[in-house]
Amino acid sequence: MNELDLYRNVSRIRALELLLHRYIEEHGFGGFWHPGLGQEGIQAGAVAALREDDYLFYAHRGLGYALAKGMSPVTLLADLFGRTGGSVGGKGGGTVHFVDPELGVLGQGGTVGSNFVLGAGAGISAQMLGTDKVVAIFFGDGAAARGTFHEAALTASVWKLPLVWICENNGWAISVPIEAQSPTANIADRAAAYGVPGVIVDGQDALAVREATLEAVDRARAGEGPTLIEAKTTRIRGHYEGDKQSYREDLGEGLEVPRDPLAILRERAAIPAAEADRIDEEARAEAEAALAEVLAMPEPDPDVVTEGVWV
Amino acid sequence: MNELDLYRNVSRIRALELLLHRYIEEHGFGGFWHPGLGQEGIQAGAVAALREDDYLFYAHRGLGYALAKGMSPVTLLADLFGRTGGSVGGKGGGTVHFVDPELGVLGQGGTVGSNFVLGAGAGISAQMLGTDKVVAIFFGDGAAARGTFHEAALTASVWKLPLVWICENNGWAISVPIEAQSPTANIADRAAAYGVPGVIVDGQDALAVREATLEAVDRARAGEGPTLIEAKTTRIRGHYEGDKQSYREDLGEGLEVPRDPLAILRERAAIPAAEADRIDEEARAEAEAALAEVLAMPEPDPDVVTEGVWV
Amino acid sequence: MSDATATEAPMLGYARAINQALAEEMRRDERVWMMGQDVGRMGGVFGVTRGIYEEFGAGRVRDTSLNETFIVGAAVGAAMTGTIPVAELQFADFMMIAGDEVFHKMAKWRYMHGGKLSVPMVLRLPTGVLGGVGAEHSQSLEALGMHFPGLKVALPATPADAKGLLKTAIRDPNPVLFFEHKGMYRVKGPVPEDPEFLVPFGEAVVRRAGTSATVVATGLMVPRALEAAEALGAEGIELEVIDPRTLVPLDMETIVASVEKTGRALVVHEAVRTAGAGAEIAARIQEAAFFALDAPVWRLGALDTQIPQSPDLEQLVIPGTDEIAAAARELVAI
Amino acid sequence: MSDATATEAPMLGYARAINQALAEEMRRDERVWMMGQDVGRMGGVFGVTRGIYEEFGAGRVRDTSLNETFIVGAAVGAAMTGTIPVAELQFADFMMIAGDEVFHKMAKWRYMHGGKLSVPMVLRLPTGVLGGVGAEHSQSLEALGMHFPGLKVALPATPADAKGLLKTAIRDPNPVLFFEHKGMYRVKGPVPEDPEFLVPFGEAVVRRAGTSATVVATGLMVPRALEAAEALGAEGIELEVIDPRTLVPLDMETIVASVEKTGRALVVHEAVRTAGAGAEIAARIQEAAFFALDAPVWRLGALDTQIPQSPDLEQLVIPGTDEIAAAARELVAI
Ligand SMILES: Cc1ncc(C[n+]2csc(CCOP(=O)(O)OP(=O)(O)O)c2C)c(N)n1
Ligand SMILES: Cc1ncc(C[n+]2csc(CCOP(=O)(O)OP(=O)(O)O)c2C)c(N)n1
Ligand SMILES: [Mg+2]
Ligand SMILES: [Mg+2]
Repeated sequence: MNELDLYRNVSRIRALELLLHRYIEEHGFGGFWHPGLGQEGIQAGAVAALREDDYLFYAHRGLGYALAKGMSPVTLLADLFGRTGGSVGGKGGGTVHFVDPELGVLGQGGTVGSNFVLGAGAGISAQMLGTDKVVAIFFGDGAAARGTFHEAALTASVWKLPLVWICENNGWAISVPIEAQSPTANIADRAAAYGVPGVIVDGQDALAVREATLEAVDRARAGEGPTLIEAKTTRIRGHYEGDKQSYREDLGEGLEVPRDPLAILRERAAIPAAEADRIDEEARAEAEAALAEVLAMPEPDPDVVTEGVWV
Repeated sequence: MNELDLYRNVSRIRALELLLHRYIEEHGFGGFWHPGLGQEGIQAGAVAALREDDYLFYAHRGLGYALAKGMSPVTLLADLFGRTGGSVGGKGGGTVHFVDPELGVLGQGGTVGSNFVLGAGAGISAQMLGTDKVVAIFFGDGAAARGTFHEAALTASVWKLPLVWICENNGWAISVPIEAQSPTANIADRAAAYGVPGVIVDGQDALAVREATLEAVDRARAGEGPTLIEAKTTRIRGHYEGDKQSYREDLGEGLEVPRDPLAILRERAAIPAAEADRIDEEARAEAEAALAEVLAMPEPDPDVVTEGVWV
Repeated sequence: MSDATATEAPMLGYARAINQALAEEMRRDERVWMMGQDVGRMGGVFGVTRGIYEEFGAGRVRDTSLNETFIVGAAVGAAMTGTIPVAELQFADFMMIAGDEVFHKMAKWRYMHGGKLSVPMVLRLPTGVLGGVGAEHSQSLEALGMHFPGLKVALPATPADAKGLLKTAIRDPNPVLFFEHKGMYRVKGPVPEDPEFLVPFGEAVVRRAGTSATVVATGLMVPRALEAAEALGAEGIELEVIDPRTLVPLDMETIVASVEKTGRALVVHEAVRTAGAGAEIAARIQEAAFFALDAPVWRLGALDTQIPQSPDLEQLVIPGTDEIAAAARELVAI
Repeated sequence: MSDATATEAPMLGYARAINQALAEEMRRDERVWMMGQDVGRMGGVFGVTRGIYEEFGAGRVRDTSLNETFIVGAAVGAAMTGTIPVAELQFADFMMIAGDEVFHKMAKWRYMHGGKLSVPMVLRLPTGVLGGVGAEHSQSLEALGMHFPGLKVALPATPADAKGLLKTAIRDPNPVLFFEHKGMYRVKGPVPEDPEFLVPFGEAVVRRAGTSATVVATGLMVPRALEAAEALGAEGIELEVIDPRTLVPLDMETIVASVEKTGRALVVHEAVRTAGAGAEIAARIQEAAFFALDAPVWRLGALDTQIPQSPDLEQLVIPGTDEIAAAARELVAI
């Protein structure tokens, strides 16, 4: 994926973030929306390093992961608003579940950190079936505390499973700051315990994230096992839209993104301002059109509640 | 505890090991007995560094931990054989549960590795009540793979809980060798991920184990947090008495203990052979007398099965 | 009895009532402390523990990370060594993440160790549907607490019971699973201020007297059953609505006495109907009152499906007022 | 039907029958693979998987460490990506260690993701009392599988069913909890060699015909109920003994038809009686056959206590043949 397309994805994610913020402020929202404002560079940058058929287990911080993997904003918003056009058939709501087997988007568990063991399993099947697919597993600094990480990481390393762990370290697990959760300065400092490389990148720099992820993906595909990537970033908004963040002094209620990944990418990729502005404009238009389309979609048929429990 | 008493404890544990081996070979055994033959130096050495009121969460590899903490062999064997004289009132059987609140012996979970989180909790209460008690948590190389270790270690380190983790690395988790379980050469290599000291000691050298543990205990009591000690040893017998070890090439069926902790201690502590022999003799006598006493004890009253479920 | 007392008491929300119980018990006994995700500085994701951290400080109100096995397991270890932890799992569903700690260590440690140790702790479990939190954050899992001996199980359906049962739970020497309904946190009701106000375990309360049929309901189903009963009252059907309040211990005497009077019983809960607490209660009713029954004991519960993430759809999965009324009407007609 | 076929078949142990099913299905479909503690080189701590590693190699027979969340969770991930894992937890109790993986991920992933993915896997669960393995290695937890929709639940009581149900489980596109009784591993019985021998899910089998009362028994309680029935036969009491074989799906038709004939029902399982599968079965029997019942539906199960570590004491906790006979005798006398 070239720089321009990468910029476009960062911009498309940003447009959805801002649009949803505005919409929810005005109309409220049924489920929970976990804004990823400011983390778009990690999501777009890391996914840019994946092959179309590689597997993705995303986190709950927005829609960027799946959008970058190729899912349409219409589908994703439909899942967010629990409409029929969504990938989970209207059962969705909030930032939890969307899926696209063709694109390798395998979903997420509502219990944060459950992706570690499931993702390892996808790696086992890739290894057994010889598909040379790689599994990208996104998670937050808080999720890294789960025992599932430890259990998956030890065996994934010994079995050389084709995994890439991408930690979006935004400094917070809801109200608990990273210092209260991690005895070490970096999540990547834990990599050595698992005999895997630990890489720290600037999460605001989508190109740096893509580079780091490409290296990890190559390593995984070559059968050399997992890599732990820690992308440093900041949670700009509350844990969920509506969170007052009373526990927090470091940031206000604003929407400004310090070290904005868009600005950094414009500069590092030397994208002409006019062109970048045009891309941003297209992204806003895409997002607005998608939302309008979704809000016009019918509510799901009540029968769906009992469908899909068993095959 | 002086060298002679340490030798005595190693010898007392060894005597129980050999006696139980002989007894079970002749008469069989109802529950499961997990022999600790060859690991006596770790159990006696580490516990020798504890204060009488320090807490102990032991592992399933024999009776040595609790014997060294001060419980009587009669009580322990009674628990092993499920007799009334045992500390769990005849509900016991096999190497799982014995308890002595006065001596800080707080028990063990049957699910290996559950001690990590419970032990951390004992550390929290010691911290809250200001008792300056330390918690010793024994576990094996296999148990170290449990997610409970990760979850407990991260928070115990941040909260500076007074814990000492003592890993008896005997190279096996039932039939699975350490290389198939650990991506790193040593379990202690994981300490850095938790921001705690990782110490490797020769598990056959009871004095070295005691030294390492003393340092860790002082550190914990001083409020400086946990230490991870890895004591290298070898599992001489099968996982449980009766395990044929078909999966194993490195060792035979014998009872010889390479690098015997007794021999090493005799030499390092310069204990006159005559005196050491006398101690061994007393230890054998103690073990035999204890077993005889226990086998004469009545079976528990059937009513005990429903006692103690609720307070 | 809570209800008598309750009627003259000031109105308070269910969440505030829990908050009061926590603060009062922490003042009364300094061995009582709290641990959980965001329970401290933030005052809990549902605001239930607001102000507790400010009053009691970081030593007794501990924010943890995403480590459910630690939250429960460490509470067990701290409980057996002289303190009284009140641990919170952010969602009751997370019991399954710490299943070994909840159903083995909490429930069995005392027994396995010959009764020499006890585990005086409370595990607070925000339960039930909230609106859009989905299949892994909306479940009602109280039945599991009945199937693993060693635990006690409370599920308050009113603010007064939320306060009184939690205070009793904290003073109980046994481990208690405390299911607080997160969909009821804002419900208001009279809550006694007396710091010695306790609601005993194992005492069901008759929420409404009636003669046509007995409805045994728990949690969110209590207000729904009462609404249904009011509706049927107009039709001359008088439902007796009983809220057990604790499932372990379970007050079968009150339930059986009612069924012997009415001859009909309907058990209603939000949990999945299949193998839920209602199955045990229904089985025991017919064991104890078979010859007094004029009709089979019926049960209503969640369908054999997951709770959909959609806030609109989730209500279709659990029993509603109309469904309860319809079932009761049909049962009475048998 | 298994039993018909079974009678002309060679005698085989329950553990060997499971071993045969595993080997046959792994030969039939190379997507089938195994994972668990000591299932490979050692052939399992109970010897159930002996020879599988030698035949299929380290790629398809994977020894894991002490990582139950990995064993189950990785199986779920591998199942949704084109393979068919047969994972083993060394003891059924360990489901609680991997509770989130078993009851949330295995059971709900398909539904939560709109039915776009499926989770074709089997979780093998050595269950029940063995003799001296204690409170955390002896439990019967099959009822949990009924309370979490999305799972199927099998509990074979004979070698033939052990083989036939496991083969069906492996071919089922849904996640299956397979409870194999570790106390029955050495029990011998006729086991068909036909590699297409399958025992269908949801078909109960009448193990013994009778007219006096219906006994619904599972797992180890099936042979005990049959023994009790033989004993009572001498007294002119003819028990009809039904083994559901799978709890999800559950064949209530066969059970209800029998109860409508006998008018009396006793449900027996090794699991804790309170909130066990028997509660659901009893509740459903009286819902479906209330007016055919001459007496309440009774249940026998483990006492409200833990399984003591002592091999001598553990039998006092679960139903024995004499207890079953006594209960049936009393029930018939009502
Ligand atoms: C196992 C589990 N514990 C707790 C929660 C509640 N919860 C949801 S998100 C979250 C914080 C996660 O923090 P982090 O992993 O850093 O991701 P972030 O929200 O910062 O993107 C918590 C505690 C959950 N969903 N699952
Ligand atoms: C959680 C859990 N998983 C598996 C088991 C079965 N098991 C008992 S001991 C053991 C091996 C433990 O190995 P290690 O920790 O190295 O201790 P060792 O037996 O070598 O002393 C296993 C797998 C168990 N009891 N608990
Ligand atoms: Mg975070
Ligand atoms: Mg070992």
